[in-house]
Amino acid sequence: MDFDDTPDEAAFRAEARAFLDANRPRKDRARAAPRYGEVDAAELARAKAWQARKAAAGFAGITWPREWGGRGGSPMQQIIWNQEEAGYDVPYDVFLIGLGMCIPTLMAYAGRPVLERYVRPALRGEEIWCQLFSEPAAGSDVAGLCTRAERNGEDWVVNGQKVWTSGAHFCDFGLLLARSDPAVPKHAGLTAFWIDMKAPGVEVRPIHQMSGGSHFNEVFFTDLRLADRQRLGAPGQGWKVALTTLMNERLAVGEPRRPDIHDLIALARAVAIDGRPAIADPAVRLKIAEWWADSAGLAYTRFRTMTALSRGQTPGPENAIAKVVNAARLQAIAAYGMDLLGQAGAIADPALAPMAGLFQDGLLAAPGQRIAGGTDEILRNIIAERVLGLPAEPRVDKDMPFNRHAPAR
Amino acid sequence: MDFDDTPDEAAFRAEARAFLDANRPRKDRARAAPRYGEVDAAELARAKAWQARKAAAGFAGITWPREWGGRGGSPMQQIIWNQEEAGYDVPYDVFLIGLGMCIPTLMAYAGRPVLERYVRPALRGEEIWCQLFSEPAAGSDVAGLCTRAERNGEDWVVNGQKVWTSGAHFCDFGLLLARSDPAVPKHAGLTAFWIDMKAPGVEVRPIHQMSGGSHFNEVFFTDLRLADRQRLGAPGQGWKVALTTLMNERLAVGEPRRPDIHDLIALARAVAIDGRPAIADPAVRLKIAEWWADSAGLAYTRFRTMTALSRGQTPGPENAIAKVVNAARLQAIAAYGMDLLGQAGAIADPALAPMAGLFQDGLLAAPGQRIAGGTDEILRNIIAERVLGLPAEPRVDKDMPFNRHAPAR
Amino acid sequence: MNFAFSDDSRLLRDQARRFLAERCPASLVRAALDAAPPQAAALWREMAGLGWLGVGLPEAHGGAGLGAEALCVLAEELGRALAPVPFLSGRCLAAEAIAQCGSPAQQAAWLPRLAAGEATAAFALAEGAGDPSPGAIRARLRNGRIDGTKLPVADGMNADIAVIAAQDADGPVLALVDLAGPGVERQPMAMIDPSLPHANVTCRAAPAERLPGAAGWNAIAALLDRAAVPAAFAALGGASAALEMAVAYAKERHAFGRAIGSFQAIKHKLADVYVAVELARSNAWYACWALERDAGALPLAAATAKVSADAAFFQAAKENIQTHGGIGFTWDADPHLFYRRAMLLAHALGGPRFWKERMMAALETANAA
Amino acid sequence: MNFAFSDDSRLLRDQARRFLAERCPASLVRAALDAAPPQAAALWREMAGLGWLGVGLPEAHGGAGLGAEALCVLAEELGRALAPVPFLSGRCLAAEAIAQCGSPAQQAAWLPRLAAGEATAAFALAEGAGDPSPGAIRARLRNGRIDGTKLPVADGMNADIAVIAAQDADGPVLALVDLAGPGVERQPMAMIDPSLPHANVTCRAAPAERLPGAAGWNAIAALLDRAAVPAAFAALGGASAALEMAVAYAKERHAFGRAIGSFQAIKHKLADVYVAVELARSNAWYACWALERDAGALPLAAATAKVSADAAFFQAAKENIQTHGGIGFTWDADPHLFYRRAMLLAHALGGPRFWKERMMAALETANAA
Repeated sequence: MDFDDTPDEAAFRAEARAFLDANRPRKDRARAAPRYGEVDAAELARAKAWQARKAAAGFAGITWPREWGGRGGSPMQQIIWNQEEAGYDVPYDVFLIGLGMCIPTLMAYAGRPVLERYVRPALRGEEIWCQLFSEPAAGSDVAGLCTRAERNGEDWVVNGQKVWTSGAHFCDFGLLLARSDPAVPKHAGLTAFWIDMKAPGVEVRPIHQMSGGSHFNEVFFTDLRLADRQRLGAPGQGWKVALTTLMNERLAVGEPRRPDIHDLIALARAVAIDGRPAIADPAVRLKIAEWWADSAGLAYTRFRTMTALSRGQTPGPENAIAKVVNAARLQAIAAYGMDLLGQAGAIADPALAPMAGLFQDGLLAAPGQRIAGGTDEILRNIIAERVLGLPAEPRVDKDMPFNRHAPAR
Repeated sequence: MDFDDTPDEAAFRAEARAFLDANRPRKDRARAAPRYGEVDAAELARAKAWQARKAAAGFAGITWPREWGGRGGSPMQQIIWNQEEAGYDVPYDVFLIGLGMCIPTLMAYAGRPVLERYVRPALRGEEIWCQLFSEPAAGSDVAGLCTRAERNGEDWVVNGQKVWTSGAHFCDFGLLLARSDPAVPKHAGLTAFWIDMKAPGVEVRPIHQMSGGSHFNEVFFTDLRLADRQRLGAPGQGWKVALTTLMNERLAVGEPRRPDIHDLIALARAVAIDGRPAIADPAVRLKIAEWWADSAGLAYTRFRTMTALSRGQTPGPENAIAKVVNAARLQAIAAYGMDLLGQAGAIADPALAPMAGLFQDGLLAAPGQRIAGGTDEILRNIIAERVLGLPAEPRVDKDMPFNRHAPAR
Repeated sequence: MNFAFSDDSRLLRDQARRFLAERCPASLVRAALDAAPPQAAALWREMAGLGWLGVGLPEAHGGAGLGAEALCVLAEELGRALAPVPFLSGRCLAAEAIAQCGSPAQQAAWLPRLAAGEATAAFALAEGAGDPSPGAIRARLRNGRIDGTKLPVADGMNADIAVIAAQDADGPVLALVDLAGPGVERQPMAMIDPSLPHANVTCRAAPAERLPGAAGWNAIAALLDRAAVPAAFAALGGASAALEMAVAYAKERHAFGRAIGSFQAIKHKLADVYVAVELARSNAWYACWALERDAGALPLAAATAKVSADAAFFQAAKENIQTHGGIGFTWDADPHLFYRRAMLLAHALGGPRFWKERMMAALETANAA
Repeated sequence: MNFAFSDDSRLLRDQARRFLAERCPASLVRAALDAAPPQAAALWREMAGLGWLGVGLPEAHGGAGLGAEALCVLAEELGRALAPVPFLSGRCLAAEAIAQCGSPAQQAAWLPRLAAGEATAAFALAEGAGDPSPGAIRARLRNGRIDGTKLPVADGMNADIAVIAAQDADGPVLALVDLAGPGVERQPMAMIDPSLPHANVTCRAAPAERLPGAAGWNAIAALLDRAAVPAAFAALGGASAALEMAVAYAKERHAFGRAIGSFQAIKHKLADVYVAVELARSNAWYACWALERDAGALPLAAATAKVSADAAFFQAAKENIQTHGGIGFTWDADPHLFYRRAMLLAHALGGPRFWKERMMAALETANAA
């Protein structure tokens, strides 16, 4: 075991840090908290500018081939970049889904002309991509989706509705999964496409979240025409394409959302219980210790993943672990932070609540974290079935033609 | 709401207390803990003597009809008796299953000659009854049992094996559920009987539990012959009979097993942390407070049940609540008590461990509490389906003839 | 022994539930998130008309002549409906303080008007972060005038008067302040549940009149104990409603070809919520009895009920959202209304740590162990 | 960066696992519940023959020239097999104490014999209820003689010598005592896991020889930190094995016409155990690195690893029994062996509260927050 950089890694880290120092201020935890909310026009512009600058300097798509504008670097370089960038005040990453999930899927299934046209602008932050899988009646059960894609001569015509589309309101293109054959079992009747989000027949309506922002959207398709060249994979192979996309989701291992254990420690130092800092109270210490053990465990699990990645191994279920632990802990830490504030715990006013309302914001965001990108329940299924090898549940719906299912409600 | 006795209730309580004072010493929590273990011959003799004395004084079968030796009293009188008896040092109740479950089932399904012969001796503690339902391959799934009962002329012949039979080694009679027709769906092919545990063809083998004792048994049947008059209910109606028995199980609401919250408080007063009683430590206080809230909630839930019973209502799912909360809390409290003992937590020697090893005994008994009489998982199913009305899981086995099932392992 | 609500109380519950189903639908609560809607004020007046605001107050002063059971039944039903009205602060804290500690003149001046809904009163104890304690009161009462800042104050923007905790020469006291009078400045403030508006109230030499019966911390603590009981019922009502909503959705919503309520992950989660709610219910009932009959048992019973109900409400509210999945996380769906209210209630009279410590102190005092 | 065990360590793991699968089956552990079986002593000798007892000790004194990784790998595999041998007490506490704090003469006298399995040593810190602290040591060292009672002492009946914590004029110290010598009385005592026998050791003016490097509480605490790392690996090994046993049973056992592992109640329970075990594994790995390379990081890393692994082991062990249902609760099935060992390990170096507090103290010192 060795936590030190190799000379090559150290050189790359120094290069990354020099670039970051020259371009961004350091992050300041004590300053106003990142609010869980919408990305406004100004933030979007900042995000695009930052992505363009990273791409120009060779820090976007670090592991991508040079042919597509990447650096052709190693997974360890990507990890080092992520570690370094996390220390700086950078705009909200609106490219995560596009660059982490959509473009890799395109690379696996689209023809060369499509890649020539779309990969570089995406990497430079000029065009943003979203993922259009979930539907009102197909959340956890993605393969239960109803949006129809019907052949019409050489083209396809799409009608239906998607939901929970992150960033659809500022996206240019999207990856669509639709039902092309309702007469076969549910997983067999799907086809994947890429679409232009600005095309006629696409309507985006932001969803107002309980946490205040509108990061997610409903997307409606009314006679949206797609050329057959927008198809990804063969007709009926859409589920396979979707699995490629979802597997790439695992690579995008994120930091835990705030308030995290460090924020709780900061709060416990700042507020008093019986005239002493809360962190001196044995009950508070016990809580912090237990969360610290989990937080440290997750951080070191990420190191295990990085090491595996750097050896060219495919990432395992670590992201399922991280998400299931982080989301529940976020909710618990946020609630406990409010508890430490006593009678003022329910104050959400950022001017009055400690740390600009970070704990109250986190409490309102936590339920979404437990749902979006795989619910707690689905993630436990994934761990149990794909990691531990426990048998799947008997499925009443799996082999039945989709159009003979009871209507999903 | 009124926690005071009515004049009638007060009179009965005084009568009960006078009888108890005259016959038993008060319970002393500080004395050696009840060990989870076997009932030896001396304890069995004490239990029988105490039951005989109660029966003679009219305090056994308080709600049973006078015709069968009961008092013909009210449910509230039974409750008052239970409250009062709990304050005294009485022998282990070996009659709970027989009088609480088996005899009531007999009363519902057996003919008068059977009742004339068996009810009074059971009530006087002269004969003890057990329940023979579970099998090695049919634990939570009781209806999956394999023990065969085959017609042989006027008689039945039983072959097979039961398991987890509480007290079978000291029981005289038992309630048996067996498969009489394997060619029909599992719930439809069962028949119930009462049997003589001393008959040829019945062999009882105690099971050595992880907690040390041998309260449970395996019972083997080899060509056990039963007269048709030992049948309860019609052939194939055994599941219905079993449900009667299991419903009566709910009436037998027990006290939480020890160590309970009171024991934990006693321990926290007795041991020191940093030179002060542990109960002064805020972390300890927080733990105790949370368990206290649950313990009090269960105690008052029992009052709600008692009130419902006293109004002639059938008891609801309260016992499922009590068992699911008590078993998990027993495990948690036992482990936490050991934590308070620090480096001495793992000492199980009753001469050296505080409170005669109550916490260590409880820790070893707790896993059984979470399993016996319905696992945590089965109880949550019962609450979800029977109380909340959530739909059952799809069952692959329910309508298939039993002899076409995959062999249970 | 009889551990159940009286027939009268059950009738009152049925009446309240019908009334609130009509007058306080979720749409009204949702509207109140943005700004106090006129229907909320109308609801309050109608509640006064039904005598609800006078429940438990002396009949001589406009009270309705009903006791703790009625108060708790109403609190539970208002909690179940998430009614955007200041019942807890106005009735259970402020009016209760005047009823318990006010002079006959103060009672005669205010209780009839409060019971009739002609005036409302706020209760101002908190001064920002920290749990209730004598030392946490820094506002000062000198020569009939109060100086200090109180926040959060429920209903502080709207109320006519406030019962304010302050230190005088002898220690903590309660005093009446005219909120529209001189020396009072109020600012609205955002709470996690905006449907019950709160204010930041600053007094600068604001004229104040002591409640003579409220001398010392124990009198204030006793008021908190009394208020904790209806507060627990409010949380219990919210928890029950959130559980019912989750169960209904789990029966109706299908995934993977089955109602999601047939999956053990959902089934057992909701069974756990049910267990928590029923334990909280039993604790709340006992506290109601203690409030009505046994002052000695009240501190422990009230704290136990409050801790139990707040925890059950939070659990029910968060698992209701989880059961709903994505839709449960939207502004336009109802589950977040319960989640917000659960957190508001859990901090309204001091946070969870405060009530657990109060429970332990009472447990040791009662020698109940 | 490279956060993985070396190839050498992986080879050692494979070798150890094969060896223990053969020489330390569950039947041996079960036999050890009643009385130390001869096979356990044979196992210990074979371990010595393989050089395992000298891992991490100086080569000059019979050590095997391997470092912390090897020590941790062995601890994990021995933990996985529930080996009824005193590796933690003998190697990781007593021999470690002599190696870290002994004089050259003491090291030369004892380490080669301990490494060769020719002698065993116990470590006697605890004196009944309470967690490790300077004040909890009441045994006294005066004029080269110890008075006091130590319990529980792992391997105390069998060991030849003991490293005993006592107070001398300057504070806590460690001293070597010949357990077969004068003034020592030992009594076997029942532990929750009888497969690792413990004793109650009373010294009455027993001749003792100070370890010169162990002066003051900090030296003792540093030993506990060092031992906590292999202790965490032992718990991790047990947790992994208990989880694997539960998963295997859940695949095989059928109820209601399905493998019980297809029910979400079982599936999600075991997923939660898996998560706990993997977090514990990561914390243990980091502590192994700190033990090998970074003494400054050790206190926080060791405490974190210990807390995490003990909690994971208890969770895995109890849910393994639960997954097995009735059979899991019998003496003759193996699940209770893990449950007992989990509780023994969780208290062996101080209980969970002690290590959580030690974690917090290190966290504050490290200013890691």
